[in-house]
Amino acid sequence: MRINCPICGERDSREFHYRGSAKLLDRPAPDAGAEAFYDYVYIRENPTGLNRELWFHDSGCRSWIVAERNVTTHEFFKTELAVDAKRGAK
Amino acid sequence: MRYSALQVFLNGLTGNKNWKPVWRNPEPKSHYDVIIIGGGGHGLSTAYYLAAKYGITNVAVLERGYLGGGNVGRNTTIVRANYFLEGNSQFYSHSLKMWESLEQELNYNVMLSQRGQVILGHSDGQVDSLARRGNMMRMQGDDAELWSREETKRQLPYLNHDDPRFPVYGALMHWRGGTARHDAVAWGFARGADMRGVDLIQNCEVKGFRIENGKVLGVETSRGYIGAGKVGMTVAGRTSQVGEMAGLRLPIESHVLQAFVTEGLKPIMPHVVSFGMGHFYLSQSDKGGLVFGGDLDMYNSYAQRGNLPMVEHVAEAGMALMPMIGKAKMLRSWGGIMDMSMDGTPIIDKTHIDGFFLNCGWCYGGFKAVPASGDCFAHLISTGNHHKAADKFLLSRFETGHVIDETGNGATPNLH
Amino acid sequence: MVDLIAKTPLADLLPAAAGGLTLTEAAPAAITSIMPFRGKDAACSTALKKAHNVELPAAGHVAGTDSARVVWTGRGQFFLIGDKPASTAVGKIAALTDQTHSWAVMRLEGDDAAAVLERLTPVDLRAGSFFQGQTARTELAHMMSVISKTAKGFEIMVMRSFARTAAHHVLEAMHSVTAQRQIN
Amino acid sequence: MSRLAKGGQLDRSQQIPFTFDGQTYLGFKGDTLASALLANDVRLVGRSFKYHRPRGILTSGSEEPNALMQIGVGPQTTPNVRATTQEIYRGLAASSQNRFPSLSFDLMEVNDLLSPFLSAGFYYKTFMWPKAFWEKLYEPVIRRAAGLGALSGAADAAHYDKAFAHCDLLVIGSGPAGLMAALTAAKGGLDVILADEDFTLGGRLNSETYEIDGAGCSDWAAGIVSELAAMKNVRLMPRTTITGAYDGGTYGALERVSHHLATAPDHAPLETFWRIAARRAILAGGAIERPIAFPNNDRPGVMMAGAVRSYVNRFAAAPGQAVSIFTNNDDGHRTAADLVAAGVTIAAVIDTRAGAVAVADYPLITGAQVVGTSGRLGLSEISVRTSAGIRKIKTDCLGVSGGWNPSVHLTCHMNGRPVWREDIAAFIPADGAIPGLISAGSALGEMSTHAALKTGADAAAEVLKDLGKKAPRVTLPKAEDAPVTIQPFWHVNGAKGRSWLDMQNDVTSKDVKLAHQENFRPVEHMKRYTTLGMATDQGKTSNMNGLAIMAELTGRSIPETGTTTFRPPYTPVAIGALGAHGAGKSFAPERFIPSDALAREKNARFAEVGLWYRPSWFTQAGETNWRQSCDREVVMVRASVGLCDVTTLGKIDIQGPDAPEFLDRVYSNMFSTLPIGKVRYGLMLREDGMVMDDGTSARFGENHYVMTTTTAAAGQVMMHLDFAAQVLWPELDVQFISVTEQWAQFAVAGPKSRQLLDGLLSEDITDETFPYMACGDVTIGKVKARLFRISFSGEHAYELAVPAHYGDAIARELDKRAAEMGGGWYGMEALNVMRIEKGFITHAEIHGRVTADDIGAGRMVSAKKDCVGKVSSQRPGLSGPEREQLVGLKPVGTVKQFLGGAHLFNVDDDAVRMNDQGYITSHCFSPTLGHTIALGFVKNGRARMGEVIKMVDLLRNVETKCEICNPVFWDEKGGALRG
Repeated sequence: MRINCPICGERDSREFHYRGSAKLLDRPAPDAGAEAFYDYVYIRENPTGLNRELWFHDSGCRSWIVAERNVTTHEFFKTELAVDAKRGAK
Repeated sequence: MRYSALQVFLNGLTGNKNWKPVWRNPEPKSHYDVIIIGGGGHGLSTAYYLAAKYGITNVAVLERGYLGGGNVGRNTTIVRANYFLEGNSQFYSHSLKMWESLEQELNYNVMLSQRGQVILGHSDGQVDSLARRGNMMRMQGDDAELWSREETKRQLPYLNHDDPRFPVYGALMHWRGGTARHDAVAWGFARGADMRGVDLIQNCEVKGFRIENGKVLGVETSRGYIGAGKVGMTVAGRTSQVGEMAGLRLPIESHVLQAFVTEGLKPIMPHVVSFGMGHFYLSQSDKGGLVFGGDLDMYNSYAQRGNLPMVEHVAEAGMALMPMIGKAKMLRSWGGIMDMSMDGTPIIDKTHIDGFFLNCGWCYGGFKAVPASGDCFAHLISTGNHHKAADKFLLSRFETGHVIDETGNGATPNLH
Repeated sequence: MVDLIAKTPLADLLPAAAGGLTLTEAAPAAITSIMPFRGKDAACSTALKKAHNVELPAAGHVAGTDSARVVWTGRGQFFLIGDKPASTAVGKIAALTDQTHSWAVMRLEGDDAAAVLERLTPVDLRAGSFFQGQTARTELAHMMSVISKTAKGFEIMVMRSFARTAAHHVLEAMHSVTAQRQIN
Repeated sequence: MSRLAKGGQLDRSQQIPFTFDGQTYLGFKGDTLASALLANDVRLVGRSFKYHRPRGILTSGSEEPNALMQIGVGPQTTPNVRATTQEIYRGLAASSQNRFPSLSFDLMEVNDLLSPFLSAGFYYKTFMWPKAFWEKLYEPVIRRAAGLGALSGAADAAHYDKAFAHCDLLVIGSGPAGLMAALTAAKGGLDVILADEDFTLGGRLNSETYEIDGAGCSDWAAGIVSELAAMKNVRLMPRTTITGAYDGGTYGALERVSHHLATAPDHAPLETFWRIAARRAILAGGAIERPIAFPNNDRPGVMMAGAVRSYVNRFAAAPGQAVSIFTNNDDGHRTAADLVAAGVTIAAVIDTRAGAVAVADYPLITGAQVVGTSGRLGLSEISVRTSAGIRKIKTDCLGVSGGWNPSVHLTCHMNGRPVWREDIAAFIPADGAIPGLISAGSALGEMSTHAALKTGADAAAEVLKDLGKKAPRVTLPKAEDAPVTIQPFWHVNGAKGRSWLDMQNDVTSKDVKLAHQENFRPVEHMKRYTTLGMATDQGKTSNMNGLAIMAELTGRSIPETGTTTFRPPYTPVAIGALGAHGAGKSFAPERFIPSDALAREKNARFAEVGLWYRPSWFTQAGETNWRQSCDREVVMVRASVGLCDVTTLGKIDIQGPDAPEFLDRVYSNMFSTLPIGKVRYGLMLREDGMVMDDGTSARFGENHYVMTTTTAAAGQVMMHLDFAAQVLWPELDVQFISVTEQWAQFAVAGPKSRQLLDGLLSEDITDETFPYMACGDVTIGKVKARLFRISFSGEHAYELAVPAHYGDAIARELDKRAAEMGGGWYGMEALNVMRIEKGFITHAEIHGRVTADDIGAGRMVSAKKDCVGKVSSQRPGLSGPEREQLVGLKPVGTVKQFLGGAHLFNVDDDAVRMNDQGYITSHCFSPTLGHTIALGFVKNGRARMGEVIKMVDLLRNVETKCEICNPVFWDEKGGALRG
């Protein structure tokens, strides 16, 4: 599998560590309460189509990357740096 | 029609003409007391025990593909009861006891082969945690032996004991662990359920549910609407997808686990062996193929296939542990969709929808759980109360903090 | 007065050779990591130009000469490699750390150098794809590494404690490539 | 002798002796083991898996189900090698498999007599009584009979290699389509890899006799190959099977580097497993001929018609003296014509089609079927049924052609299902089944040579356009363009005897009928119930006939019945190759500490700690047991001074205006308030509230900290910081980098530790200048170093960090000074004793399931600020009497033995799960206190101080009464640390 690192370009997926849903970008405010943190830490959409997810280029440039990938065909549609996705989300 | 050596002999004399179909292909009725979604190991065993043990026979199992086509047909067939946390310990112990009488119960040879399942420890710390696990197994009434380095070398001469990268410090042997023929388990339960009046309905995909004021009334399927008093979900891998149709939001991620088999070889490996310093476990099937697997590919997937990095890691771990298998050739690789829960432990529970029951989160340990999962889920569906062997597998445990986390890796599903 | 003697990580292992390929240690006098603080990239480049006559390169690139070379080594991270550590002036606008002793540095040279690395790293380092002045953070046989193109081959950096394993794997690949040239 | 006097791609000057089952034969360079055996009239080569029926060579390619052999003897013997792809070399020793006592007389053939009772799936219906017999009797017998070849049991000593390759275009298969595709693409400027499993490129062109551009097709192929070989942007990879298609244009490939050599050059690998990253790929892997099922069609001598002409044309080896052909398409006639041209007698051509016409001088029987064969260990005669009745024909070789199946396998590796093409009665690849891959030639169902050449060139043109290049003008060479004329004929009906579908797994058409009868009708059920297509050839020559028969039985069409799924690898791949470098030490990188050399001189006994090697203890003269060394080391440290290399602990340099805030958010306790020049112990939680790691952080400046982590969690914490800085709080201006390997760090612990440092450091170290938990820069001669006054041993202690190149030198300097004071090195065992005496925790305690409160550090979760995991740590289930809390345990009864992993119970309770009160995490004999001590977790432990409970270890049969106590066993007030 190949992942297009926004900085290093296309690389073999063995250089990356998969973390999971990109919902981890949106950590609740400290005072958001137990329910919000339960949802953030434990609940997952787990779609069968497009999944927005977090990868870490750990034996490359050590960037955290937000990818959009179809989890049935494994096709990647878009990758961007997590710091940019976060800024975009603001 | 009862199976036995005599039947095989008599039928052999008459050209095997009068073996009967193992199950019918019924058209779905308009209403059932219970509908089980998912014709895999857990769905078929649930239907079987509903009919055989809990007296409910007006049951249908809806399978979108062919019976036994999901994970039950894709796993590495390992059966064991070697868990160390309260909740898991009693459940898998109950399941292993049920395995030991399953052939007689189903009158179907599932080929349960209790040849011993051993986990290796490669540091004093790992041996201590194996001891904690082994003691819990004994406290639960199951068998466990802790082997020293020398004992492990004597018992498992086929491992690499010649200055390996990660020497063996000790091992935990569970003699009643072993393997079973996965297809036979699915077909045995299916035949048993069908004989007792359960309708097994293949090529029937669930499209939605009819739920009115908090009560489930029936299931929309590719073969029309079917009414139901109660609905049980056992669709491991597709739990979130089917759950979403009922408005459930779950602590589940679906991941691909690859498995591999080599060409058939003369017997060389009697036990089931798990390596402690890399993801690798292996056993030899009755047909002579080395069946082995390792870890998830680590990314969400419904593709039932994986990629090369994990194939290579598993093979490298195999060569590190057992260099004698180098000349065995991998014949085939495939993948299943693992229902990874947030603490690595399953969920058998009611839901906020009256009459709608949830059985999921089996990660990659579902095969050995088939008998007890069916028994406990049938118990919950029929009586409304949790079976005592599964009363810790609650959906609410994540909210309350009573998580059951055997690997200790927390809320990262692909690390369980 | 105690006079400690330094010993570089590959001193006992290299140089080594196989066929037309050579592997030698290339321990630099100084390596300083430079990680500019928020918004300080341009200022940092200017400070470096003033102090060391070299500017920050783009991602995946190397700037400067052997006496003062800046290698990109990751997101917002550079190594100044050469005769002197980075001047304190740069320290005001970037996080500096001495990395001189963190890394084992070796040079693989010879016509088949790219074929050797084909056995160790998933990145395409062939002549048509990886040019002098380019560098890659990638995997070298399960280890983190920095691989830069040089005139006659490659400079390979791995963390110090991995020196022995890295040298062993590169040398084995050198022998393997050389031996296969004799098979038709 | 069946070797033809002339012809074949052989080097007749190089005669090669080899042995089969001990008998010596002669072949030529260019022969495969199969062709050489046929040239020596050897037809019986193996035994089938279940009924042990005699088996002969069926094909001339890697799809061979029968001629599987054991190559080589002794520890390095290799099972299940296909004779059809193994090139012979001087001294090659092959032996048949799965037969006792010999190949021609195999006792296990008795199974064939019992076959009525051994039909498909019989084992599901029996072996259930008596229960114990399954493991004691039935299974052992079945297992011994199972499997074809055997492993020696010795470690595989072969050298395997792995490699990565990259290209614009990967061309799979070097037949007419592959050659044209590679040539066109390469001329268009693409970077091309052309791979083929055969040792000679050219594919089927090496087995045909027709002409291309007026030249013999194999000569034409050789010309193109040499043209390609001269092009810089082309890499030719013979003997290389593309084994699998994976995501993103990644392909697995297995190169057989030296299987064809008696002895390979030193260091050369036996095989190399390639990972090829290709922007585009063209599948030109050809097609595989399929048989027709008829009674007793499995005798040695019955072969595929295409294979017969391959052995004659390419290897000048006639598989029989009087060859007959049974075909339902014109291609069978091409074999007959080639044989006539080569002077081989044709006994008869039997064509199922009434209108068939002979294309050369041979006897032809049309509208006929072969309905039986005879000859126990080799074909001698066939029975042919026509409308006029049955006639016998003497023949020792029958070439069968049921048509050709395009090799669609790779295109099914991503669950794509092939598409049915009625005109060629075969499945072809579905469009786009593998992103970036298109098919050409007979793999696409384009069966003629012209069609193959054209679709190969067209495919390359499409790829060139797709990659933004101009397709070069390529003139197609002239070649035959015969249409496919097939009338599907899958199996003979209404004739006595079993018709074989899967020759290796012994699956007959009767078994398929039984599967239908028992309602195992979906093809996946049929396959698993009958094991059709589950042998080493994965159904390459049997799947089609099986599903055609099931289609007939269910009254559905073949496309409606559908196919099972081909999966990687295309042909089996040695685990040694897939796991290259896994064996021995190179399974994982090795990390050595700076004082490794000195430690070995001091007889250190090392243990693996993650990837590191760390000394466990240092054996001195007279010490025979590790406890002697460990106790000595503890007493030494407590009495004078001890040294320990702690370089392996993670060290992370953190700088930036928001460094203080950043640490406050990742640590549970406050670090923004830490004074400069001081160190503080901190806890790091996971977001689910559990403790992830602990360690100290030192502040060297307003915005400059150095964090330490445990050895085990160094990588995890580093990634966690990257996660926090990029995913959670990118607004914070903070930078960090590992400095673990920059500093060689040594613990100097014990009452005389300061005395040892005096004179070594330029600075004056006193309680005032360097109080407990202080840190600062120091110098040793001209070397700048760092000093931390922190202690894991509980002693008055320091950690001295010098730049790592000086590690060896400082270790020897410290060693010299410590020795003068009666001190020396201590290993992890002694460190473990001392930290348990102090109640300090390691990952034995923080094993991922414990909260800060569980280990008595609840107050370290600061109330004044948020941190990762804080909210989740407040969940109701994570506090209260049910939680197991960290406690100390000391023995009170006569038995004084504690064991790691033992469980704890109330004194009067039975040692069963329901009564479980907790477990022991760490234990040791404390020479300081004179008895064993332990740390563990006990339900509501802190409220049960002084209570006596019992430790029970059922595994090792030990029971010890013990008292719950404060986990700090020694120097509770910390006098030593501060004094």
